[in-house]
Amino acid sequence: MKFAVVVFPGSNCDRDCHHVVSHVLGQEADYVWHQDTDLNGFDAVVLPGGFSYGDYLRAGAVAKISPVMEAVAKFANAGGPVIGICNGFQILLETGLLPGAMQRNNSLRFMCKTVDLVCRTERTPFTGELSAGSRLRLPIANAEGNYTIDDDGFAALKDNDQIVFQYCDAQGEVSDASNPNGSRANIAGICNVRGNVLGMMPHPERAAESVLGNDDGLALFTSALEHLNR
Amino acid sequence: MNMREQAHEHGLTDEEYDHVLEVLGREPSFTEMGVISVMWSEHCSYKSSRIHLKKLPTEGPQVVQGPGENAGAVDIGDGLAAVFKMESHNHPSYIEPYQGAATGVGGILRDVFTMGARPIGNLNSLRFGQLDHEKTPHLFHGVVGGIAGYGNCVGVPTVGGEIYFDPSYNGNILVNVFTVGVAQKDKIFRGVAQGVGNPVFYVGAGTGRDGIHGATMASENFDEGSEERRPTVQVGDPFREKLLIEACLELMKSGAIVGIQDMGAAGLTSSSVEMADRGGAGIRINIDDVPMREEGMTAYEVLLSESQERMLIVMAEGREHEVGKVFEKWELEWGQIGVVTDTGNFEIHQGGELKCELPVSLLTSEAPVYDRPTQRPDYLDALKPAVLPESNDLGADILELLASPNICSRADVFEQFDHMVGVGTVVNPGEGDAAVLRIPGTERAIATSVDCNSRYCYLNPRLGAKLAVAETTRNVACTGAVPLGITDCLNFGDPENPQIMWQFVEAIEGMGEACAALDAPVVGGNVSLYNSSFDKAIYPTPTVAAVGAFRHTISRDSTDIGFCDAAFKDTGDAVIVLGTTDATELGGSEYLWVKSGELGDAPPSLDLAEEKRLQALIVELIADGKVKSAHDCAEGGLAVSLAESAIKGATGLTLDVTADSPQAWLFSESASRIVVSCAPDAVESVLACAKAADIESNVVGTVTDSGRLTWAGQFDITVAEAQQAHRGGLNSLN
Amino acid sequence: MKKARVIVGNKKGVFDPEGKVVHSGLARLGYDQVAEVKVGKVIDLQFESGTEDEIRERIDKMCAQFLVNPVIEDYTVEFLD
Amino acid sequence: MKKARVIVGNKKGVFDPEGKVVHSGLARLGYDQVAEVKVGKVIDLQFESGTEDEIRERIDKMCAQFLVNPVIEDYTVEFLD
Ligand SMILES: Nc1ncnc2c1ncn2[C@@H]1O[C@H](COP(=O)(O)OP(=O)(O)O)[C@@H](O)[C@H]1O
Ligand SMILES: [Mg+2]
Repeated sequence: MKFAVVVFPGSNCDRDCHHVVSHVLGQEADYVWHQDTDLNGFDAVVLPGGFSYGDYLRAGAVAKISPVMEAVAKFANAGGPVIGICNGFQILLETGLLPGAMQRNNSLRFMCKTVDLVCRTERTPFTGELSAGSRLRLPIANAEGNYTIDDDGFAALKDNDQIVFQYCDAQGEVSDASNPNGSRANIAGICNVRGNVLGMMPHPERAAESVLGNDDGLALFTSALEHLNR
Repeated sequence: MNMREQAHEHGLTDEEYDHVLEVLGREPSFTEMGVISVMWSEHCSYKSSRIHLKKLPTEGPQVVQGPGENAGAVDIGDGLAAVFKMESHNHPSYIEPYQGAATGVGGILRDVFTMGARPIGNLNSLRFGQLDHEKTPHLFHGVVGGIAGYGNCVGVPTVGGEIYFDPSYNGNILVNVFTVGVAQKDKIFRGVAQGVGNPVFYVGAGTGRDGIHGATMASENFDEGSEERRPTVQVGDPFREKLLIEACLELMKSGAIVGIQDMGAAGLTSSSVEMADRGGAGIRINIDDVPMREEGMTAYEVLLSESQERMLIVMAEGREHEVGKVFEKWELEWGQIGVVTDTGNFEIHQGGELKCELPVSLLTSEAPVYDRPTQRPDYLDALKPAVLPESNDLGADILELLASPNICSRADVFEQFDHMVGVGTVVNPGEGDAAVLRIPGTERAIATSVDCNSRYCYLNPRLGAKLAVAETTRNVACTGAVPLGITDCLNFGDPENPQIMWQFVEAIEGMGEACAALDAPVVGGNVSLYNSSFDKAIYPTPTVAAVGAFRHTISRDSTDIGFCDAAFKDTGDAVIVLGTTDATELGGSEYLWVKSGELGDAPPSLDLAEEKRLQALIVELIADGKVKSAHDCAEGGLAVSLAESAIKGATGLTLDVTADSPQAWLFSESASRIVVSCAPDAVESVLACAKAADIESNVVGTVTDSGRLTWAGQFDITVAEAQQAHRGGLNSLN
Repeated sequence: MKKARVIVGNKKGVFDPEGKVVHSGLARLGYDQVAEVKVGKVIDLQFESGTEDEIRERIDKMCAQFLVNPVIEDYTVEFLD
Repeated sequence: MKKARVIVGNKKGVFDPEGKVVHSGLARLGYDQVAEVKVGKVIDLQFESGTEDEIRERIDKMCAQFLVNPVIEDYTVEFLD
């Protein structure tokens, strides 16, 4: 299977995602430059984290006007699996491929640490191997991870089974105390209605090898592979 | 103002100006004066330190690049080199902590990637005034924010560091930043201008009037006194730096680069002069071709500007077009601004006029060198020996130490740093004595740490500097890596004060001795002098950063993982102290300071041969999978080291040991000690290895699941309260 | 040359974390007469040509496309001289 | 209730990387009539009491202490109604 790793000028998790897909998952991965307009031949698209344009104006705002995003939208609308991680999630929100918006963490600080998550749905291409209700630990690293959506939008997320990950505590409790940044309903990741586009703030690629002390994130990549092979 | 007065305004002494006249045979122009003054500044010329820096050992079979280039490099195996350097940004960070620290990070990254190495880790070493000083919160948050803002955006993980709070830094904070990168050992780039006729390129961000030498303010060209022309603080743009890293690494692959160097202090001037000097060449630059972002800049301003995110590149003739191709792609500015010549001169044109023509040698080898007078400081005679403070509750003392600002958890800080980007961080900040970074796509891993206890250096600069080298390399060894080399940042007061100069010389000599004994050559460094205000100098602070490499592949897939962190692991494991505890060694200790506000009269002693054996021992024990954790014993002594390993492992600990004075045993800061834990059936073997290495070793206790730290008859506290104390030590800054 | 100023702020009802932190920072410094704080962005644009009406129209487009996130932000435009 | 607006921007000559990125973003979208972009912050403060003069004085203090970094930024104050 062939994964596209989209590279914006300031992306900095592009190489990490490429490494996991090629060296850990053993699949083909190619970088796609933000000026490119063609995603033909790819089976899945990764929008990696980083500071695509220095997070100036708003995280993801400048990336959204990159030529490649039209191709990503086309790919997504055709049902192709797309995962946006961290800044990639922010870009998906900016482009409207996913609903809602990101604000600064309520601490106003950048926050890098490993957090507990609960998976709410296995229907996305990236969560097939995780059952709803299963828990995992993944690192977050962002300054704007405070997910915001209005009441109607939130109701729609729930009705359409679009909430994929929520922050929880070590006991699996989703509460204010286990909310690291002020996100509405502890949301850490959501998908589109169809389920093929996933955006999440935690970094599965940073937790995909045992040598790093955590390989909980590998399940997202193996799920995608499983999904594509089906 | 006549030229001699100009020279004074620019900080030159009469003798220095006379020397200029003599070599030049004429008066310099105003632009030339600016160039000479920055190149002859302490920062660029190392005039007070140069003769002493020569005493440091810089060679060894592992050294790929020693001092003299933008960064040093050591061989880490498999054809790879670790390229690293440390630099200070003390003064700018005091004026504007966020931007000062941010641009410090930017500068040190450029020093490393200019060598062709992709940066894989940053460290920082920070010194602030006392916690309750009115300026401390602002400076602290600004500096931490600036390091985070820059490092996180460029995508280089900040994997470790150290922070001390002490009144000696109330008026002069220290911000030392370090970067390590990895390159193919046979593909290292150097800052050299060679090949007459080769074109010189400027790449990166445009030049503005940032950070131009303060001397310009008083100079006559600026008598209009217009607000707009005032030099301004440098503002970093980490996004542009990230583009610059990628663009430079991409252009390097072309094979068309002859030499490359970043524009750091004294910007375009020092980069082009240093490159010409290394190449034994001259260089001609046309200011009109320099990309600029402000209007009407004079040659003087352009030459002295310290705008950030800029590099100078000498290309092979005929390959010019490759620069534009790469730098357009990365949306950076670039321009062909000059050419390498055979005149030996630094030649600057603007608007068809020759603005500056100075022999490169005048700016480099002819720069002044001073053997400044030294005198043993008076304060040393007034020091009083340490007296063990009164205590009736050792448990409370341990909690107090764990919460002390110099010991407590730095999680509030390193959680603001992206320490995981790059999927290389194996041992994260707060987990071990040094950061462990594996290099993705290879079988290699390195460990790196930075350290300096400046209280020790104040009490005895020579021994203090030795202890700094010993501790930093020991930290690296405690992860299982073999220390290969160090870089330093020598932060001292005013070198024109003989007592300060004495500290400086003593520290360098001590550092050199330790590096030689521990086989950790100095491959680069930085000197920051004049860290004093109102006649009060900082403690002598020779910060040391070490890099080591693992001889074997590390993994977590077997019991033989090949590396270590500091956390206790399993109930029933034995806790062993390697090394000798001298209960009288309380001088300079955190315990003495916290309990009595005293310093004592001497730091702990150090036997370098023993230290060397200890480091070899721990590396062997870890490589053979005999120990499960290793934590060196530093500030706070065994009490803190043992408690931290229990906190990190979320285990309990029961001590069972006899000591003449339990209090002194707990809090002495004797050097060359490591706390390890191992499975019960490995104890014999660990003790035997220690014996063979001629290192004292003692089983002192057992890892438990009781959630308590106990020593019968001495103390009994819970790990939860210990952890709370440790975690909350910096709360008052929030 | 015309200079326009775009003031971007959070929509009514959208929580403003930065405003909240600034507000409590001010309170901590003793400024307790402040009832509310909102923090937003100001984008100053210098135009080479165009009448105010043309420019305003252009700015509306820029905001819709790029400068403003309509999910949480709104904006106002004014001209400076 | 009085509402004051503080506009904070980088001092003249201080580099504004954000303005630069926004500028090139606009150019990429085809808005090539824009000569310059500067991005700053706007802080809207609602005061419970005080005359404009008193408030202005208070704001100057707040800015010096907290809201503005005097080394690289400057600010202006206006009143809204
Ligand atoms: N400024 C900093 N930036 C990042 N990490 C830091 C910083 N200061 C301390 N740390 C990390 O916090 C942990 C504790 O630091 P320290 O108490 O100095 O360790 P040690 O006593 O083992 O030398 C280490 O992992 C260190 O790397
Ligand atoms: Mg330390």
